Amino acid sequence: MTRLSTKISSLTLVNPLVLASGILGNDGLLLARAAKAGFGAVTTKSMTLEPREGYDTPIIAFVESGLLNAVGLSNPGYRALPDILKEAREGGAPVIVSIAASTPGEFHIIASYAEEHGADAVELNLSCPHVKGHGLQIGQDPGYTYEIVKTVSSSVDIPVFIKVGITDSLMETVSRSLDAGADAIVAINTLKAMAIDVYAKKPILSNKYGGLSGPAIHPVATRVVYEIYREYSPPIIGVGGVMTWIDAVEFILAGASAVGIGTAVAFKGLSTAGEILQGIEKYLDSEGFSSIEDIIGYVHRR
Amino acid sequence: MTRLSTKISSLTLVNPLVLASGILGNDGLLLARAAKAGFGAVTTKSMTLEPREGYDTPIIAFVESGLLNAVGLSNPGYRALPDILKEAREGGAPVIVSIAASTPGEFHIIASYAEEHGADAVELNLSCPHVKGHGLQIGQDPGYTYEIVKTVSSSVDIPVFIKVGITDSLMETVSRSLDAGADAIVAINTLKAMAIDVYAKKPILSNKYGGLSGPAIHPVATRVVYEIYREYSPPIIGVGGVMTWIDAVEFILAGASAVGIGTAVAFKGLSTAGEILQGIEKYLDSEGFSSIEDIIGYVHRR
Amino acid sequence: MTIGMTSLRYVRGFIDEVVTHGPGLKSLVINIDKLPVTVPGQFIMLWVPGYEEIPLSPSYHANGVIRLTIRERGPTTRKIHSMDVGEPVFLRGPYGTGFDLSRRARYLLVGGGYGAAPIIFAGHVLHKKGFESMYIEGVKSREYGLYTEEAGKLGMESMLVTEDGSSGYKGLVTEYVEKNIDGYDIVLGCGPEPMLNRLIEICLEHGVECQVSMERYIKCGVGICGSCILEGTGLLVCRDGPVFNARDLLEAGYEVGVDD
Amino acid sequence: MTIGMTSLRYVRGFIDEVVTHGPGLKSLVINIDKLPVTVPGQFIMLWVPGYEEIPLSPSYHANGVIRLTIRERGPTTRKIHSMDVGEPVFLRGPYGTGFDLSRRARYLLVGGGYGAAPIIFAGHVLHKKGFESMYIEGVKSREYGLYTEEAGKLGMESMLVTEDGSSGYKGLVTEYVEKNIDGYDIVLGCGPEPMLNRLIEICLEHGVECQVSMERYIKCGVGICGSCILEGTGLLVCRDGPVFNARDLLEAGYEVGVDD
Ligand SMILES: Cc1cc2nc3c(=O)[nH]c(=O)nc-3n(C[C@H](O)[C@H](O)[C@H](O)COP(=O)(O)OP(=O)(O)OC[C@H]3O[C@@H](n4cnc5c(N)ncnc54)[C@H](O)[C@@H]3O)c2cc1C
Ligand SMILES: Cc1cc2nc3c(=O)[nH]c(=O)nc-3n(C[C@H](O)[C@H](O)[C@H](O)COP(=O)(O)OP(=O)(O)OC[C@H]3O[C@@H](n4cnc5c(N)ncnc54)[C@H](O)[C@@H]3O)c2cc1C
Ligand SMILES: Cc1cc2nc3c(=O)[nH]c(=O)nc-3n(C[C@H](O)[C@H](O)[C@H](O)COP(=O)(O)O)c2cc1C
Ligand SMILES: Cc1cc2nc3c(=O)[nH]c(=O)nc-3n(C[C@H](O)[C@H](O)[C@H](O)COP(=O)(O)O)c2cc1C
Ligand code: FES
Ligand code: FES
Repeated sequence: MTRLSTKISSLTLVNPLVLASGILGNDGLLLARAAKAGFGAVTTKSMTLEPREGYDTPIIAFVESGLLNAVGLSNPGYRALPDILKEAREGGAPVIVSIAASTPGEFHIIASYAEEHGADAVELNLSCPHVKGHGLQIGQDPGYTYEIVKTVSSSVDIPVFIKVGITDSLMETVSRSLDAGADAIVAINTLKAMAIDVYAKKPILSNKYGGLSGPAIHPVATRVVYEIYREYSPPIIGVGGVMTWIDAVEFILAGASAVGIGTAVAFKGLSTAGEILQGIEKYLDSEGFSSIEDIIGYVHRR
Repeated sequence: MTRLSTKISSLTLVNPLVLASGILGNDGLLLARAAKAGFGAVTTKSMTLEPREGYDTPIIAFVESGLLNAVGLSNPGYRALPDILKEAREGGAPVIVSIAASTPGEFHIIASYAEEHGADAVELNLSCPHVKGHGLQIGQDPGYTYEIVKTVSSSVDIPVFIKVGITDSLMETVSRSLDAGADAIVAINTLKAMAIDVYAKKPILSNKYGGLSGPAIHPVATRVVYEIYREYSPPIIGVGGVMTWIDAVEFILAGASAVGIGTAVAFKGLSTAGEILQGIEKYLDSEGFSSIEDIIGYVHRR
Repeated sequence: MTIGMTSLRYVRGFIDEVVTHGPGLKSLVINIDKLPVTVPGQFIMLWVPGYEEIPLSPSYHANGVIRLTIRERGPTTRKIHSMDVGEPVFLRGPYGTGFDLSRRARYLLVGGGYGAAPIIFAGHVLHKKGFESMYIEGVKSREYGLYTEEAGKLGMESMLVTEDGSSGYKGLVTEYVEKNIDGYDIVLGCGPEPMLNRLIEICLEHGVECQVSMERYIKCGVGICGSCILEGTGLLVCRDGPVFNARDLLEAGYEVGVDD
Repeated sequence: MTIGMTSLRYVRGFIDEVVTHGPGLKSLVINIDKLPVTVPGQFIMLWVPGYEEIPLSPSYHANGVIRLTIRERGPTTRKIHSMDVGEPVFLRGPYGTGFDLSRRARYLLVGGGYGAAPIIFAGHVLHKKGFESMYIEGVKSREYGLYTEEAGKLGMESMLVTEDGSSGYKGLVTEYVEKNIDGYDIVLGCGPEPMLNRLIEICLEHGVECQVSMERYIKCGVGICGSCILEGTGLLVCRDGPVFNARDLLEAGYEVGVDD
C-alpha cells in the first residue's frame, strides 16, 4: 500500500478517486481513459436488462449550485458488458459495474454476467431519483433492499456495493444492506430537482425532473457519510459535489474510504483527478499524516 | 391589487416576498425593519412553548453552495409574542408567526395566543431538520400531521400555513394537511447536512448537523413547488435559495403565490428585497405580463 | 480545459433574419448579446422549448449576432425551419474545440453540405487576419449551394463543386481537392464522414496538415454523458472535438476509408 | 452592503507570539495570510475547534499579521489564554462596520479595558495617514494598562486613566475626556457600555461627532440570526455595527444614561 492507496472491501485502489456511475461510463475506452487520467477505480453507467435510449434532450441543465441531469439511464443493455469490460480493464484500474433493475432476479442476472466477464465489483443502484420503477423507489423499502442484496451477494464472489440516495429510511436501508452481505456503501446519488428557464417558461429538462449533483449536494453527502460511518463503519465511497481536493478530504475525514467524482468532470474534464490527488498529497504532508488510511473517519476519533 | 401584489388564502401582500422564518425573526423591530425594507410579509422565528437558548457557536457554516445553520430554535418562548407582534406590525406588512412544537396541544396553545395578539397567520414548522422531537420527525408522519393541522385550523380563524421539508411522504403530508384545513403550504425547509473544516478536522457546527439553505436547495425546492402545485394547487410560499429575482420568478412560474427569502439576507442584507422586486417588475414588463398573478403556475399551462 | 460558467446557462436570442438557401436549407441570423464568442468549428446547443436541443456550428458570430445554417432533418430542425423573425431561441455554449487559425499559412477550406457552416466562418476569420485561403464547397446540385458567393465577396478564391455538374466543378468535392491541394499548408474540413475520411487520406498522401470537424449524437455537450463517443478511440466529439487534428484521430485508432 | 465570499470561510492562522499584558489580559499575534484586511472597529470571529467561536476586534492587522487582544472571561477565552506559540486558530471575517477614519480631522481615541483593542488599531491607521489624534485608555489599575506606551511610541499624545490613580490620571476615563475634549472634531470610543453612554452624552454637550463600538452576543456575525440586536432600535451589532455613529444610534431609539 502506498500513501494514496485505499481498500474497499477486498479491492485495493491505487488512489481513492472513483469515477462515479453515469459519467462517460457507457464506453470501455472512455473508462480506460479515465483510469489513465488518474482515477483509482471507474464505474460503468448503470446497466439495465434491455438497452435504453434514454430521454430526449435537454438531458442536462446547469444551475447556480451544480447540475441537473435526466439522462434516463441510457445504456446499451447488460449484454454489452463483455466489450465494455474488456476495454475498460485496459485502463489498469478496477472496474465497478453499476446495475439498475427492479427485481432481485434482474439484479442477479446482470451481476452474475458482470462477474463472469471480469467486473471487479458490482454496484446496485438503489437510488436513481428520476426513472420510475428503478432506484429510489426501491431504496425507500429496506425490506425489499435486503432481498435484493441478499440475492446478489450470495450469487457473486466479487464485492457488492450499494448505492443509496436520500430517503427517510436511509440508515435502515444501509443497515439491512450490510446484514444482507453488502461489502460497501456508495453515498449519495443525486437529489430529485427541477430547473425552469424563466424566459423559456418551461422546465429545462425534457423529463422535467432531474437529479441534482455537484456542490449543492456535497454537505448533504458529507452528513450521510458521517452518519453511516458513525453507525456502522463499513467501507464507504463518498459521492456528491467533489469539485476540489478539500471536498474529497472532507469525505475521507467523515469516514469515506474512497471518493466518487461525477459533475466535476463536466466542469473541469478528466484532468480534475490529477489536481485532486495533488491536493490530497499536499494536505497529508502539511498536516503530518503518512497516508490516506490515517485520515479515514478521523473526525470521529476525538 | 397592484401588479406586484399577491394573495395567500385570505392574506393580501403588497408584493410576493416573505422574510422566511428564523431570519432576524426574534425581534419585532427587526421584523418591522424588514417590512419597511420591502418584504411583503414577515415571519417570526419558530416559537416554542418555553424559551430556548439555542446551540453553542458555531451555529453557522458557509459552504460553496450555501449556508448551514444549527441555531437550535433559539427563541424567547411564545409569551414574548405580544411584544414582538406589536412592534412587528408597525412595519405595515402581515406578520406570520412560526410555531415549533411537538404535540397538537402545544401547537394549539401557541397558535391561539398568536392570533389573540395580532398575528396575521400562523405557520406550523413541521420540518426543522436539526432539532430532535420538533419538525422533520413530525413531517414524516402524515397521520400525526393531520391531527396537528386539524387541531390548529379548527381553533384559529387566521390562515394556517404548513411548512414542509424533504421527506418520502412529502406529498401525502401536503395532502393530509390540506384535508385538515391548511390554507397554504410553505416549501421547503433546510436539508440536513454537515460541513467539516479539513484543517480543524472537525464538523464546524457545535451541533455537528445543520440545515442547508441557499442556492444548493433551490432546484429541490422548485421541484417541490412544482409537484405540489401540479397535484393540489394550494397557495404556496416557495422557499429555498432565492438569491436573485430569477430564482423568485422560477418559483412563481412553478406555482408559488409568494416567495420566502432567508439566506440571501446573510449574503446581501435586507436591501436584497428591493433588488429582487425590481427584477420581477422588469421581467413582467419585458415578457408582457401585467401582474404577478398572471404568472403563478404558468409553466403548467402549456 | 475548464468550461466557463458563462457557457453553461441558456441565453435567449431573437431571430433577426431568416435566409432560405435552397431546399431544406435555411440560415437564422440571431441577435444574442450575452453569448460568449465562438471560435469557428466550436458548436453551440440550440434549444427551442418544447423540442430537443441540438448542436450547431455557427456559420458566423460577431458583435452579438450569430448565424446558424441549418439543414432540415428531423422534428427539431423542422420546427426551426418553421420559425419566423422575432421568435426567441435559446442557446448555450460555445463548446468544444475550434479550428486552429492561428498560423500564418495557406488554408484550404472544404465544406460539404451544411458542413460549410463552420468553414465559411473560418473563412471570415482568416480573411480578417489577412491569411491566404481558398474556399471549396461540395453539394449535390447548384440549388443546395451556400457560401461560395459570400467567400467570393470576401475576395477569397472560391469554388462550388456539384455532383451533377449543375454549377462549378462537376464531381465530388474530394476529387477537386485532390487536384488542387498543392501549395496549401492546412486543410480544414467539415461535412459528411465519408468526405472527411477521404480528405484525411488525401492530406496524408500530400503531407498536408488536416483538421476535420466530426459529428456524433450530442446530448449533454459537456463531456459527461458519453453519448458522442467516437467509437474505438475513447475520444468525445463534444469535448475533445468536434474539430480534431487528423493525426490525433488516427493515433487514437480512428479508421478512415471504411465506409465509402 | 454585500458580504464578500472570501469573508465567509475559516482561514487558519498560527500563533506567532503571545503577549501577557496583565491579569487576564493577553494578546495573540497571529500569522494569517488569506484573511481579508480589517478596518479598525470591524470584528472577526475566532474559532478554536472544540470551543465556541467568539467575536473580537483586532488591535492590529496588516501584511498577514493580526493581533487580537483578549480578556479572559469564560470558557472560550480561558482556552485561548492557555494557548501557545505555534498552535492553530481559525478566523472568519472581517465583518461589520469600522470606524470612519477618512476625514482629515482631530480624533480623540478613547478605549476602556479590552475596548482599547480597536482603538489602538485606529491610532495606527490615523498615524499612518498623518492625521492628528490623542489616545486615552481607561482601566481600573495600572497593571491592566494596554496600549498607552504603544501610542506614545507612535508619537501620539497619550494618557492612561486609572480608577485607583495607580498611574496617569486618577478617575474615570470619561471624566478625563470631558476636561480635554475641546479642540477635537471626532471621538472614537470602545469599552463598557456605561462608558460609551457617558461618552455620547459628553460629545452631544460639546457638539463633537462620536463613533462608538457596541457589544452584544454575536452568534452568526452576518446579520441572520438576530442574536445581536440592540434592544429597542432594530439595529444589529454585527451588521449595522459594531461601530455606530452616536447620532444614528439615538435616532434609532437607543437610550443613553440609563444604567450608570
Ligand atoms: C458538432 C456538430 C455541429 C453541427 N452543426 C450543424 C450545422 O451547423 N447545421 C446543421 O444543419 N446541422 C448541424 N449538425 C447536425 C445537427 O445537430 C442535426 O442535424 C440535428 O441534431 C438533427 O435534429 P433533428 O431532431 O431535427 O433531426 P433528427 O436527427 O432526425 O432527429 C431525430 C432523432 O435523431 C437523433 N439524432 C439527432 N442528431 C443526431 C446525430 N447527430 N447523430 C445521430 N442521431 C441523431 C435523435 O434521436 C433525434 O431525436 C451538427 C452536429 C454536430 C455534432
Ligand atoms: C464586536 C465585538 C468585539 C469584541 N472584541 C473583543 C476584543 O477585542 N477583546 C476581547 O477580549 N473581547 C472582545 N469582545 C467580547 C468577547 O467576544 C467576549 O468576551 C467573549 O465572547 C467571551 O467568551 P467566553 O466564552 O470566553 O466567555 P463568556 O461570555 O463568559 O462565555 C460564557 C457564555 O456567555 C455568553 N456570551 C458570550 N459572549 C457574550 C456577549 N458578548 N454578550 C452576552 N453573552 C455572551 C455565551 O453564552 C457564552 O457561552 C468583543 C465582542 C464584540 C461583540
Ligand atoms: C449525467 C449523470 C448521469 C448519472 N448516471 C448515473 C447512473 O446511471 N447510475 C448511478 O448510480 N448514478 C448516476 N449518476 C449519479 C452520480 O453517480 C453521482 O452519484 C452524483 O452525480 C453525485 O456526484 P457528483 O456531485 O460528483 O456528480 C449520474 C450523474 C450524472 C451527473
Ligand atoms: C439561520 C436560519 C434559521 C432558521 N430558522 C428557522 C426556523 O426557526 N423555523 C423555520 O421554519 N425555518 C427556519 N429556517 C429555514 C428558513 O426559513 C428557510 O426555509 C430556509 O433557510 C431556506 O430558504 P433560504 O435558502 O432562502 O435560506 C432557518 C434558516 C436559517 C438560515
Ligand atoms: S454529448 Fe455528452 S459526452 Fe459528449
Ligand atoms: S450575530 Fe446573528 S444577526 Fe448579528
